[in-house]
Amino acid sequence: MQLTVLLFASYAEALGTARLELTVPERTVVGELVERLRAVAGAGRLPPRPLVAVNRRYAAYDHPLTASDEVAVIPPVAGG
Amino acid sequence: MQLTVLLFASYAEALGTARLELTVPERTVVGELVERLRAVAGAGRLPPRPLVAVNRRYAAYDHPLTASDEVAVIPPVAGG
Amino acid sequence: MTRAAITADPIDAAGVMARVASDSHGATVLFVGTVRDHNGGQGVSGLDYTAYEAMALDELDRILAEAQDRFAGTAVAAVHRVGTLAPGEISIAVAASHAHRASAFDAARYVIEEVKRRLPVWKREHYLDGTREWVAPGIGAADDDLVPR
Amino acid sequence: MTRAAITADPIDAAGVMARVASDSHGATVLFVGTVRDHNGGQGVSGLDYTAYEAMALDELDRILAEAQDRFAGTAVAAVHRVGTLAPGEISIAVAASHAHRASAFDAARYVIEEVKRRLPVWKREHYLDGTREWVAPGIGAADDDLVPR
Repeated sequence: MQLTVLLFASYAEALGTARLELTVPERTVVGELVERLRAVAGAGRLPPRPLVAVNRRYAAYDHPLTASDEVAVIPPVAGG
Repeated sequence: MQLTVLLFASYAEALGTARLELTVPERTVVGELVERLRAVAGAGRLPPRPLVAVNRRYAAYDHPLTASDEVAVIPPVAGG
Repeated sequence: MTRAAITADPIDAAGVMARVASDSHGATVLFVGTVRDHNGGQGVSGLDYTAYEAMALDELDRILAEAQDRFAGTAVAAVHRVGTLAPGEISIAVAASHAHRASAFDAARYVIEEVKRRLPVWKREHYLDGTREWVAPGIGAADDDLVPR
Repeated sequence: MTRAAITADPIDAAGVMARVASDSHGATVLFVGTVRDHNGGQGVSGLDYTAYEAMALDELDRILAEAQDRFAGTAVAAVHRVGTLAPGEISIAVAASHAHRASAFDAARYVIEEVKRRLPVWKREHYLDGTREWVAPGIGAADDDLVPR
């Protein structure tokens, strides 16, 4: 399936884009998507276990994904 | 010596005045002034140990008084 | 710049905050006390605040100095209203700022707690049934904690 | 009445406070975060806040709902700014009101602590020497505490 992954701030800079389209197997979980991301140029600057949000909520690494999900990799936050 | 004693709120109402002039012996301490106050009409409504301020600071009952002191009996406070 | 005030005029909370503003302070906490329309199950139509004004001003200034001592680097300001107030009107505004938020919160909290405990201010509530009563949540009896050492 | 907002416009702190005003609430606490002119010994001339706006709005709303759950009877509101800010400008305003002050303080504090921990917002500081850097005081690695149960 095709997944859209949103990137922000330092991660968007590292990977050179705010939006990646990735092809992954059906029933991929968040942790597998993160491993798949590592093949992308610039992904070497991601930490070992980056935060991921699915449909605008933080998600666990065993959370299963579907093609309609809004997936985002979240850099260390600095709001307030 | 002559002492001026300021009264406020419920205490001023109880004693019917915001200001009393009392004659007390030299070197009277705060606790003795409070006992002297009990002879004044309406003073029966004072609690056993009312708060007293001398020169705009809370004072202990053994604090000695002089004629130039500004003495006040302070009802339970309710600011804020 | 007066950091403590007792006033018969309506309190401008933004103005109290402005007194502690600084480009080196990233966190500001404002506490605003307003007249409630009820107390202990009774409807309140308004209240009178009366103060031993000269001492209240001194005591408020001492409380602010203590807050600045305890929470180093904090700027604090506070204004207490006197007179007759309607529900919703501001009775007190306390502002505290610091480079970081923990001290700003702690300093503002310290000031309002000490005000409630020590400030020589009294209030008489006006109830919907037309009666009025002095309200006294604070310390009534002589308390050695209140005497400066 | 929107109680959570992410905005590119300057924040009106008094307006955020007004959202939690009630005649039955005697205590209101406002927290205001402003851009500091320094950080870690470096002079800061300004900063850019960027957000995952759709999620930030949802997450801020969830934080406010949690605060109202934890501190029953509290009204809360919060607005976070995005865009380029100069020192002294407001980056966030949080307001909490309650009949009594303890819950108003606790709710405001809860909201700002959770915002710092969880809100998907990032900032890039501009230093006086012309350099810029992403600043990341928050949690970087996947953290099971952030995952809703």
